[in-house]
Amino acid sequence: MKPSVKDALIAKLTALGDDELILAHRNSEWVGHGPILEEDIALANIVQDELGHATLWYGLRKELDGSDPDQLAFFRDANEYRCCELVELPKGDWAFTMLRQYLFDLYEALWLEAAQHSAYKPLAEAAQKIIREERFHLQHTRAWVERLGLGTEESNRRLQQALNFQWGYAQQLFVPIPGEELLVAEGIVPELGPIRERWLELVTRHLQNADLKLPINPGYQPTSRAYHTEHLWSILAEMQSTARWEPEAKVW
Amino acid sequence: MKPSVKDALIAKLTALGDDELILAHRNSEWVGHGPILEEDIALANIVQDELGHATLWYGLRKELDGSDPDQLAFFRDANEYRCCELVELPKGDWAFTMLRQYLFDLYEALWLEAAQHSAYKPLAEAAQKIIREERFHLQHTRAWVERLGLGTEESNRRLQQALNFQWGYAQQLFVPIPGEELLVAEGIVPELGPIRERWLELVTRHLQNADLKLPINPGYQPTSRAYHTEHLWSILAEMQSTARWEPEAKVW
Amino acid sequence: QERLAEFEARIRRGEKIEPGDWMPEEYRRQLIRMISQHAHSEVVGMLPEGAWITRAPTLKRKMILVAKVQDEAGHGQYLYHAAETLGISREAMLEALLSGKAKYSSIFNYPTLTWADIGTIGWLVDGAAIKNQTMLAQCSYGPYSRAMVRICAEETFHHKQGKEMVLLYAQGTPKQRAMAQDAINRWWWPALMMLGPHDKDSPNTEVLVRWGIKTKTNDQVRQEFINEHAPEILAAGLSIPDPELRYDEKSGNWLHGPINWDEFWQVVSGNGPMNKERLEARRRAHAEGAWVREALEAYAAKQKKAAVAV
Amino acid sequence: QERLAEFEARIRRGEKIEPGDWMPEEYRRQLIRMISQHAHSEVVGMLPEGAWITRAPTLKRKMILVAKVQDEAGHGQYLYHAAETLGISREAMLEALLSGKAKYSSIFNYPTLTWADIGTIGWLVDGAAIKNQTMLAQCSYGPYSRAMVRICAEETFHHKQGKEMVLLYAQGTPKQRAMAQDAINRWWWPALMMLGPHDKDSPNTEVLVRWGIKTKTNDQVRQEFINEHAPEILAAGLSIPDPELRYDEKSGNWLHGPINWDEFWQVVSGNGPMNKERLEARRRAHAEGAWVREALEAYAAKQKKAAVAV
Repeated sequence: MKPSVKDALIAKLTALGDDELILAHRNSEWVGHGPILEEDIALANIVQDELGHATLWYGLRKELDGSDPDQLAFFRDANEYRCCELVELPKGDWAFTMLRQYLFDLYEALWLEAAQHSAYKPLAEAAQKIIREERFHLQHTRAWVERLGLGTEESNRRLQQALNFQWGYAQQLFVPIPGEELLVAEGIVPELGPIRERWLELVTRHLQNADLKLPINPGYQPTSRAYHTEHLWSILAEMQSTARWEPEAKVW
Repeated sequence: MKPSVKDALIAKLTALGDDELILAHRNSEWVGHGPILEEDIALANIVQDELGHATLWYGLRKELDGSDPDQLAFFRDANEYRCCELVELPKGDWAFTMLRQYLFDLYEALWLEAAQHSAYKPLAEAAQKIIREERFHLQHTRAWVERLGLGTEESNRRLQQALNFQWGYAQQLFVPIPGEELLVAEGIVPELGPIRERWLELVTRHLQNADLKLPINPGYQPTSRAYHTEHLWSILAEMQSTARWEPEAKVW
Repeated sequence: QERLAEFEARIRRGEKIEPGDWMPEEYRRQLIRMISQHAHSEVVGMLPEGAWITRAPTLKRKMILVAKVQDEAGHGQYLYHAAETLGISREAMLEALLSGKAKYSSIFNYPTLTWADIGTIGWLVDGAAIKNQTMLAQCSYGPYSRAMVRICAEETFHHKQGKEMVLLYAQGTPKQRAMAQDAINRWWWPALMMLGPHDKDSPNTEVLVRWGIKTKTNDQVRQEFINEHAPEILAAGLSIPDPELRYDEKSGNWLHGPINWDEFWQVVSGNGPMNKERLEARRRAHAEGAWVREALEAYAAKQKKAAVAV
Repeated sequence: QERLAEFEARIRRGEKIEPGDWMPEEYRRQLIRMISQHAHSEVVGMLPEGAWITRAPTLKRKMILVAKVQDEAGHGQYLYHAAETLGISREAMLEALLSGKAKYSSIFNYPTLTWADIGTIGWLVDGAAIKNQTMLAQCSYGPYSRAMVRICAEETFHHKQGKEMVLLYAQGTPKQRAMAQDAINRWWWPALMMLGPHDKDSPNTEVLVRWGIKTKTNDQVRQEFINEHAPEILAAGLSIPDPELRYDEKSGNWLHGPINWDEFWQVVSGNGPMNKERLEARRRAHAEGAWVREALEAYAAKQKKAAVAV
């Protein structure tokens, strides 16, 4: 692999892992506080899968540059993280969480489907391994969007409000990282453009069927994963607090 | 000063400073989010005074053992903190914050009044210096308790709920620290018993005048400042995040 | 009278009582009380541990902890189902929890202050729970007994993981060791207490034993717990905060000093360190979830109507 | 017509217009727009900095930051009062802010990502604000002019503190230096933009200058800002993220490269990084404070009634 391609792949894997880790963090804030016991279970399941995916992407990075996944997760500063801003937003209410999860799950499922054919075999295998989990999440959150959209006036209003807030942020999922074109050229990762088109089509149809309106003004659309929301610093202060409390620890 | 007395005084000054620092932290979470602009100003004022008091108490400790106040604040772990649990509780709604502040301010004003006569001159001087500020806070929060208690049904309900939650915790303000009896014997700090009696009398009268009922079952009454609520770890993770991010810094 | 005799004979023969079978009202009442308390304990028990998911120190530990808390939610679910077979609804049980009428295990009214508490809860609290649950797996009521078998298997796994963590930290850096010791100091006594008052202060025990709901008394179960855990803690190089604890050659038991029952009753009657916060957290989750549950009902009703219309 | 001529003559003579005086409707309209925008900017401006009070690295810095944010609340208060003298209520102004109709300074729609942002906001953002406010202290409307004099004095203090911080970190450890540079990189362009569009794209400027509300154009104020700050930043060993920036010997000015006005208009029209979060935070504070304001009114009404009864 050419060094420039390798660097881009390392950056891409980091972004993939960071998205999963931070989203898992936000979702895990619900555990024990869900609206129904069954949803505590379902969301805990999603969190585990997301942590599994983060571990997998960081693991692929490790094969390339030897970096330790736990070091990446617990000793990197906010400005070195490459998650998108969508996953950093506070968990909000149940509508906010379910909508974010749906928008993300659909993007991820489509991306993984395409990534199964990656020319980089470890990535193709990873995608094949986790696509089934992702389809299961998607089914779950897709159903929630429908239920809340078509439930009561209140639930529709909350979901619509979440959509208005998140729509611009969600577009960042389709912004390539610097150097991603190299990876696309080598067939290592799928091109984001066609995935976005398909995503837009499916999301639009599902949201409209659930009585929701796509916002006319999408609002802020982040264009670089180098910048973050004001929340990331606090997320990491909490998330890394135990690990950094005793950096001398050899094992946890 | 006998070493045992000095140790007790160091511990007492630490507890005094920790209460102010953590309470200031909780109050500062309101800044920019208050119900009226004027209250943002008033609460910011209280926060500044509390930080000033914390600095003063840590400063007195420094005279005794040379410890650096910023090190105490930003590099001590939760289990070494000696604040009471009342100040750690999340800020809650405006009724919760104002009631806590009132209960604390009255305790502090009474304590400072008595401490003005301390046999340890630096402490007596400190008490004389800050008692006026404290009386001003007390006036402010006392008025809020009256307004919310006698305002609407809603405000009375919220204030009563805050009282039911806080009453047991507030009693910890009057639990002596280990060795405090040595300080009382030397006339360095006032005895807490009589302060508590006076506090109870004034609080009871004011709360009853504001149409509130003292809870029949006070609930949990913490008896040691060695233990804390589950919140303190997170408070410190946030509060110490910048300082600990660059422990090599010589100056901030 | 005749039915009662037959019922007690079945129990003596070791038969399981099943949902449709006749049973004395008191048997039903005691079981509902115990099973719903047990279910509530699982649900409330998610809180002290759940709060540390966001602060776990490694990806692996984070994943293990989420899985554990998820298991607890699952246990809550089985147990609510088991109680429902006795003719009480989940709503009624939740209502009793939120109003403060129903109890849950006193142990969850203590705070989790450091990461070592997560290991310690797994080792000591789940360890104590398992002793109790292994006994209840023999219980005369079929659905409860079967739920216990399943739960025990999972708890045993949590217990192993918890023990592994504490042993690791006991061998770790000085800060890790101190953290582990501090956690043992705080959880040892509450773990002993969670197994319930001494037999002489436990008025329900006799009838529970007679009807095969319990097959051992609180003190017996507690002794088993201590006999297993005390030597392991000491072997790990950690100390136990009971100066009177000693091994008794004659009986083969580890004998403990006096338990602070005053603290126990305070916690049971609502004055433990975390009673208010735990109930408040459950109430808030329930209240904030109300619109979600309403939306689900409304959606289901619309779907039904649409289905009928077709 | 005659009145207008007299009004403009007063302004030419350098007299201040006071609340009771006659003024053209457009003068009143422009002032209400400017002063209320300015007030909103102070209030919204509390948010990006206020979030760092809980994370300040020393007790002294924490205290300074609280004091600064408090000053901003105070400035908001004076400015709302100044606007009220023109016949608009604070409620109406707040309503316009919360509904998204009224604007506030675009700069507060950028996030504060590290502690160095606090110093940088003090140095660059307050620095730019001061240039504008010093000019407005000469303004023809008395209450606005006097508010500006008072505010300027306090802002100058904040500016000094901010500059001191950034200079300190520029001399600090490598991590501190990097943090300071990163903050300058992120705030430089927004600070230039906050002084408003180029004169040719600023339709209000002409009438504002004629009526003595503004005495300088946006580009003039921006040039003053750059001339002061660019050499200081460079002298601190930090770089400025404008490759075309250069000192022009002839004019004595520091000339900047092209400004990304597209970004500016995006932010102004609601699409900046933090527009949604800022408005959301203000709305939430307002909504959650509703019961408090109602209680105050109810209490005041009861007091009044009691007073009458006596």
